[in-house]
Amino acid sequence: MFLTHIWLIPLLPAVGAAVMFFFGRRLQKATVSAVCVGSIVLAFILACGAVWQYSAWSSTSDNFHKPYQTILCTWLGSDTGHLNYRTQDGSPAPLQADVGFLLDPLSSIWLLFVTGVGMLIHIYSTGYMAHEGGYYRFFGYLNLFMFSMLTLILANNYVLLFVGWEGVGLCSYLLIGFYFHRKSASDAAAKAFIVNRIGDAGFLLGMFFIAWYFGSLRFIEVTHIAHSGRFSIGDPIITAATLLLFVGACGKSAQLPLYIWLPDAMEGPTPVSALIHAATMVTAGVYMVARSNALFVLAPTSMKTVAIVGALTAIFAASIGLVQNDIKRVLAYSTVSQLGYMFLALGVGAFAAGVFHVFTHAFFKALLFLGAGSVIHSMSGEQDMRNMGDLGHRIPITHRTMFIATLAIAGIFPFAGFFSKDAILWETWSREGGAYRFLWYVGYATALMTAFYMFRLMYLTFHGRPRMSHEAEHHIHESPMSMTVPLIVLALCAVGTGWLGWPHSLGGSDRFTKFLEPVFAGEARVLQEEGRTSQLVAGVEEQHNSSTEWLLMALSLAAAGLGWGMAWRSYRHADKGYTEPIAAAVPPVYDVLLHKYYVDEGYDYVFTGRRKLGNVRLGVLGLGTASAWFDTHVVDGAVNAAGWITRLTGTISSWWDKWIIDGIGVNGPATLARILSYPARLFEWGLVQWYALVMTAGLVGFVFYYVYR
Amino acid sequence: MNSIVQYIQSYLASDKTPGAAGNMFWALVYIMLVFVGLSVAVIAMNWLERKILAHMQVRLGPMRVGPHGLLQPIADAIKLLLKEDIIPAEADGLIFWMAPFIVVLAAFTVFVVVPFGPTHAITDMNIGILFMLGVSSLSVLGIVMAGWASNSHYPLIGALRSSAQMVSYEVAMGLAVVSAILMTSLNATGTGTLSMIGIVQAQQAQGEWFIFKFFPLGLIAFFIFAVAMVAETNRAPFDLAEAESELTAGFHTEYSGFRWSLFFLAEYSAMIAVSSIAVTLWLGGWLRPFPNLLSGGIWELVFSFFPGVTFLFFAAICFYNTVRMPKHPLFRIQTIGLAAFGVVLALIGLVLFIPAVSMRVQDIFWFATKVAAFMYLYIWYRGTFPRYRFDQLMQMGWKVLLPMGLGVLILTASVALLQQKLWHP
Amino acid sequence: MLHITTLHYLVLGAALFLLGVIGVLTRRNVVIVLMSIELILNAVNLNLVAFSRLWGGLHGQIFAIFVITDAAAEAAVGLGILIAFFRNKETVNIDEVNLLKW
Amino acid sequence: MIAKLKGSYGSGIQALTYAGQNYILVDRSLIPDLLHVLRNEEQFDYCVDITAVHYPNRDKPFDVLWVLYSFARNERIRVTTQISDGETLPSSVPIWPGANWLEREVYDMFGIKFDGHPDMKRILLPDGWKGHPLRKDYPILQQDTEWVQINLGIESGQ
Amino acid sequence: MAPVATPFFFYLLSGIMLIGGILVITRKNPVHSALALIVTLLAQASIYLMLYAPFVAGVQIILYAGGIMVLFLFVIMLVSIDRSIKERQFNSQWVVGIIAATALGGLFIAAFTKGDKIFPEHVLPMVENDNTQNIATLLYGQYMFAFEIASLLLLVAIIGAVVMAKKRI
Amino acid sequence: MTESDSALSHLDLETPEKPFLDANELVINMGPQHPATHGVLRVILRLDGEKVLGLECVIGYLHRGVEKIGEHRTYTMFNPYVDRMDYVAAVSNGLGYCETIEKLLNVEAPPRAQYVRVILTELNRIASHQLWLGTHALDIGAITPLFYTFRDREEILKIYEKYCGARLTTHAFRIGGLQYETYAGFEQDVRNFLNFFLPKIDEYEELLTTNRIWVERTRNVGIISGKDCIALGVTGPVLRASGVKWDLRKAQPYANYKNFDFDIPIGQNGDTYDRYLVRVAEMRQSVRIIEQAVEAIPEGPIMAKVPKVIKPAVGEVYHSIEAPKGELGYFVVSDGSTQPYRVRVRPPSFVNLQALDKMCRGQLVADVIAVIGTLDIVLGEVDR
Repeated sequence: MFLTHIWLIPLLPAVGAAVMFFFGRRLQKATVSAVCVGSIVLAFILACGAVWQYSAWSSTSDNFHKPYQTILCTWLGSDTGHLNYRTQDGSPAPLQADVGFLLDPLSSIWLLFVTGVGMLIHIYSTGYMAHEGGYYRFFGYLNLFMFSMLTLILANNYVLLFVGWEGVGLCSYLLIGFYFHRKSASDAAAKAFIVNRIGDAGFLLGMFFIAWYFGSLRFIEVTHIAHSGRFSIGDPIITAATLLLFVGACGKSAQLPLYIWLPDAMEGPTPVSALIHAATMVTAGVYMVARSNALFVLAPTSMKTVAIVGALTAIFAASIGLVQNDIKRVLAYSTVSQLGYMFLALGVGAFAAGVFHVFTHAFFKALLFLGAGSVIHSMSGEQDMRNMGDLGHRIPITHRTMFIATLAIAGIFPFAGFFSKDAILWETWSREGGAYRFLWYVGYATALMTAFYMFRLMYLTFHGRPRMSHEAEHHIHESPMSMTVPLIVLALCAVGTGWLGWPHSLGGSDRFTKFLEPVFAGEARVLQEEGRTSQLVAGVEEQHNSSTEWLLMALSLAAAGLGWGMAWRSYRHADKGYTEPIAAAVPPVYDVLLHKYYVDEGYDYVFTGRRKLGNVRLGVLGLGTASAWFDTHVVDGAVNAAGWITRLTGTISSWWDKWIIDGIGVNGPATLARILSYPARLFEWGLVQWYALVMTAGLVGFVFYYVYR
Repeated sequence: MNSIVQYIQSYLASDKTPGAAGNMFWALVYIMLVFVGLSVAVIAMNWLERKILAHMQVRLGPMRVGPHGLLQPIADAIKLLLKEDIIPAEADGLIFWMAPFIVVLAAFTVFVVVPFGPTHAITDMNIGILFMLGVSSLSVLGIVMAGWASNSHYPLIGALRSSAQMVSYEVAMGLAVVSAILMTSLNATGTGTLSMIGIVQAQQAQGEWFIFKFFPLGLIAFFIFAVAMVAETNRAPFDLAEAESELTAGFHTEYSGFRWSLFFLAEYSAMIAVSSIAVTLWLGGWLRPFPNLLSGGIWELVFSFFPGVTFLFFAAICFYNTVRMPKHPLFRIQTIGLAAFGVVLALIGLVLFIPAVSMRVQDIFWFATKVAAFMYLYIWYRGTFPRYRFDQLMQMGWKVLLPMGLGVLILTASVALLQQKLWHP
Repeated sequence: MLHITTLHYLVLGAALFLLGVIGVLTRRNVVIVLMSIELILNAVNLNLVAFSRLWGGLHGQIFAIFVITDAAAEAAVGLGILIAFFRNKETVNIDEVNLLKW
Repeated sequence: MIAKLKGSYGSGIQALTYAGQNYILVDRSLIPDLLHVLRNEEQFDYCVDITAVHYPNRDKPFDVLWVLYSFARNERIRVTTQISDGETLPSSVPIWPGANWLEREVYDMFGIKFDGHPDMKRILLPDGWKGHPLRKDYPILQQDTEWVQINLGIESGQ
Repeated sequence: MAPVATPFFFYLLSGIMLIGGILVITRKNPVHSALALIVTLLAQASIYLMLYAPFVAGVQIILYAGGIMVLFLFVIMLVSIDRSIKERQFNSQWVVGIIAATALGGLFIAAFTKGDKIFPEHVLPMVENDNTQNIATLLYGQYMFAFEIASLLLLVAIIGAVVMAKKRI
Repeated sequence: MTESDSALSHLDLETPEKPFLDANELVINMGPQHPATHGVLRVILRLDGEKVLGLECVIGYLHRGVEKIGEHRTYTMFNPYVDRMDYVAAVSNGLGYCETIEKLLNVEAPPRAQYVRVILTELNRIASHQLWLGTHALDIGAITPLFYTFRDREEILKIYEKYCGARLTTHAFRIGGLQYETYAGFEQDVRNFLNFFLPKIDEYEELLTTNRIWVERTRNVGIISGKDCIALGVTGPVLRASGVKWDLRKAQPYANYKNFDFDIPIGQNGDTYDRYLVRVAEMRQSVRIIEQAVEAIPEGPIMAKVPKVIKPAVGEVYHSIEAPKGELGYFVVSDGSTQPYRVRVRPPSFVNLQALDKMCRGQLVADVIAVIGTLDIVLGEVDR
């Protein structure tokens, strides 16, 4: 029942959104909340039911480990094949994009946490947005986002996934620009939209490659063909396709160099940051790469690119996060950094570990954002950590839940982050016999930084001396129930979800990886083959060198502790005008970090051209300047030259007219000139019907030719 | 001779409309019947509107000409026919002369396809509803011509307003009609029909009037049509082309006498025409109430009594009022007249009890009853509503009814599709 | 009487077409010129439907429907231009349409 | 209030009472200032009426009076001034827009002009009419026969 | 409804059409021209009925007679036509125009006489009752793309007309 | 000066937009004979399409020189003339005139006369509002309320007819009291009327108040703010609908209104709909006043001691009452003779009509009709 009507899950929020857009303006706030939150709660229940049924269904012998697919209809192209194209082997294939839904372990995980976290954030938003204008609009957008996201993760082909992909992009744009009267917000929205377009272009191209190369866009068929062994490892077309797909993922999941929109996206309301820019939408890239794992394992170059980009993003963003002062920006850079971790995991082939980190991250990052939102709420809109401090006992629930989340993200045992992060680090260390070991160091350093900036945030916000103004201090209050309850639920998840992936080395059974095995089974096989062919020690990961793993765990725990300690030392007593330790130690580095490596400025110089480099504009605007210059100097020059020549000829002819014609003939020349000019006049008479007459004459000629041919 | 009789009789055996059967004689007879019936209906409507409106407004209405003013419309008609037919000096004579005929022609031609019963229609076209919409839209031409040819400002503005109004509301109307046509395709073959008779038969086959189909979609579509049809006929509360306090009488300000009465005739027959469309599309046309639920011999019999009973009821009202007439020599003729009228009604009622007659006429009775309900609505609106302002009217047409119509159309289509694809694959 | 063949329709269409052409070529009133264009389009439609009847397919009728659609678009735009033109020049004579821009 | 006004304007103001109603008699020269003061400082924000009385035997034959009301104080006051024939008064339309038609009526009936009025023309009588009917030297049966003949084409309107 | 008395109606209707067409191009007053054109269009709709094309006939009535011609009448009333009625009706090149048209007509006749033989003698039978359905199937199937393009064209035309006719946007 | 400027700046209507290319600014005449101008009002409208850019009222078509006549009649003889100004609220006019002269004579009408005066005046207020409601609704296209209101107004006219013999121009009051004692059963008639009338108000409201079309036609049409009203001297229900709680019956009680308990209904937006609501509410308040007056009507004389020949001392008096249309004021100058030296009438309709331009700018032509209706002017009073 749940499984066959899986289409209801995305439909429910869509209905909610439709209700909001058509009738929202007239509805009471209570009704709006009831409709929107209700639809998500229903969707969550349906999702749970569907996953539960699926697990029962896929454990039957007939359908063992098969994905469940249901196709409602075909919306692009049709069975009669009007939109045919030729695949790479020359055979015609119909371009088919179905409204079809696919449920397998991978999408199950996304389905569960998207609806679950989404539900909590909806509830939270009823409290957070209670006093804002555009209440129905906000919930309409949120529901529309849920619809798009669910379409994205339940799609059974790339095209429908792309529909959801664009849908979430649109909703992200709308929600970032929710306070559209604020210039910065609308700018941030436009920025997010444009940067995402760059990635989407890559994704589209990649999709075309796949359609052309595989003749289908359905995941099941593509995976099947990829596993069939028809393609060699390192096939250049597949490499190109996967690289293009990864460009798309970079845009959506904010990886280098397209990460720049995410920090700016914090202009949106905080629940949006929590839902879209931390927990769900930004993981769409991860989902897409994981979904295409069968292709990626055929392209080692792409895998390496993914791993390296991921690792670089992780440390890059983490280092910026060290010095930011805006509480939401710190979390934003932290998100970028954690997404880097996920890609690192995907790149080294540890898909399950990456997905595991997505799962745990969704909970604790959502919790962090919601906590931050609660802090901002209690501070009446203040976001700068320099003006906070000593909030710990004034908003205890927020403080405690956020502390749990911080422990989780820093990787303290036994909180969720510890397990997922260690799984990634361990896989990075051990995969392919240590080929990626250099990235482990990057990841390790990132872990240290993560602990530092997260505890820096905690101390600056909740401990130290109060640094806010008096009236602000007076207004501090704990948030309402509708906000704190989701915080508590998420805090429980932040503790507990990690235990699903309790590693073997610690005596656990790692249920999570086992659950995902059907999806990544093929991937494991290909990797093994590759390992064999490249003469490396195969099956390192099979041996589970426990002692090494324990050592690594201890090291990362130590890093977390070290970061904590450093933060404690520096910010424990932070008072007004405290000094940043980095600024004190190496001011130039602090400066560079505070300005985010001047990347935005660089883009402004190089790509958009909003700023001049010396005297020259580069980028898009530069192109405009250049063409303007070309127009004034070259084109107009040519025109002027033509004019000059015309004038010259005019002078000559007038001279000729005056001296030669008038000198020679008296009446004849004028008549002659008129007769001579008549044919030319025929074409520019100015009487519209003359043109019609000429056309008719042409028609006469045409018919004449065909009659008396 | 014999062959002519055969020709005449041949139609009676067939189960078709005269047009479909290709029988010229009966087609002509039907045309005459419809024309006469329509004229009578317009006259009756004129009287009813005055009386009902008057009673709504706590007054009596016409009381002098004939008993309870029954002969008033006839007196008016005679007066109008005898009046001088003024054509303004500066008017464009030919067009001024032609305009009312075009309007009347458009309003009457529509009735070619109106199905008063499964066989009681002049003809049945397979593009019936399209034909009706098309021909009724021709009356805009007459209005524009009338307004322009009068060579006067008020008629011109009135004509522009009313034609703009009619053209805009036609769009919403068309959308509502399409959503009803979509419902006809919900059968095994999946093919719908545009034929008026086919539409009613589809309702019969599906066992429900389209107004209840996909509740509330059918109802909304019907509602859109019901609003648009009032605007389409320039009646209150959308009558601002005619009676806006600043436009005297709109496009027919300069008309008088016979030509004015043609406009009057056209307006009322257009009202009947659009009501017929509404009845056909949503209210099951000639079908009697609950034909599927309350079927069987007994119910057939009971329902076949309705026409006769109705006429007897009217006759009873006449007799009651006859008794209540003032006993005064001046009122003697009126009293007798009313009694005679009652007798005529009673006789008609009695004739209608003859099974052969009642079976044949029952369809027409139900159709006429439904149309009459609409006519009452028209009068009711006029007594109740203030007038819209022109911009509000346009806003209503384009910003309310059109989106609603589109939405209903899309929803109807998707529901129909879902019904076919998901629950009955 | 004669049997009516496709050729009859074609001749009728040709006659209408010629009337339209004459109207377009000779009248000065823009409105009438536009109406003559409608005549031409209708002549073409008649041919299309006649051929559709001849070959027993419906493609000709579909083309006729498309032509009617185009005629609607043409009329709307043409009359829009006409109104703009009239507003500026206070005339509807086609002779005065001799600027590309105003 | 009267005392205050007297203090600032001196002998130009006479405060009078009749039948329990207060009114002040003001010198013509004080009128522009005084009306502003009454509107802006004393909150007489509602100009109830402007009218005139004709005393043909007096030195300054016209009494012009403003009836003012203050919403804040719930109090009325009448301001009266005397002017001679042909003398003009400042228009109070900039002070009370509602004085527009009232001043036009005074002009129409008495021939007293107001300087700075946006549209100083007759209001109740037709534009070309001769004479000002509410003056005492205008008999009750008099009419502008010329105007009636030209405009209505009849001999007399009576 | 099988057509009856085809030759009679054909000649009647084509006569109406031709007279209407001549009136369209010769009347001084554009309103009269427009009315003549409406008559022509209605007669043509009837000819469509004779050609077993009821749907096209319906579209012709609704769109042409009911829509486009109303638009024409509207515009004629908006622009004042008094001046143009009093002016010269034909332009300076009317002789050339008529000659060109006559030449074209002659060539048409020549073409018909030459190509008379290419038409099949018997026209195919058509089933009228399915006409609308079949057209719908074709229109939403094979001609889907053209249909969409046509709708786009109409949209553009609407916007264009509004932009041009509106006083200030 | 500066402050008064700022008080007026909101009235400086923005100059109309310049038409694009062609100057098709249309000037049309509405009236003096037009179904929707309630008499012989002529309005010159300056239009851009259907939008009103500005308008000018031309009045005086009904000018009868009432003030001049007053100077040539004795105080008593002039009394019937005032009934002819606002002929739908004749009783109010008479009350104002009689009270002014009484003030001039320094007499006061006896209590019984005061009570009867209040009853008749409030009945008259109801009648005036009914007539307004019916015609206003008719202008906007609702034909039925007209018949309802006329039916109910008939009952009031019947009471008048029984009391003084006239239905419209009643001449009911005399200087110093009443001429006639009330007829037997007067109180019962009034009570019957009140019982009959209260449900009828609900009937009117049922027809209009929640009628969507009525609301759309009247809401946000002809908005005028309280500040503008005061600046333009607009009084009566129009002022109260703009949110100013001001009623002469409460602010400066005359007759014996201070003995009665009633509320002043006010509106918020100052649009046509609010004015409708205010007037309907005023009818209810009038009913309340009459109920109290009928119960408390005392026995006693109906005329004060007034000399046979009325010759007030030299002096001048301004007295105003709250007529159904607004503040109706009389300014009477006495030179000690039997005829008033000068009678000045401050007519509410005349002053209120000035606001028409302000209220109509930027609206559509159809709204002008609604606004003229909602101002409730009577041309007899405007032109006098």
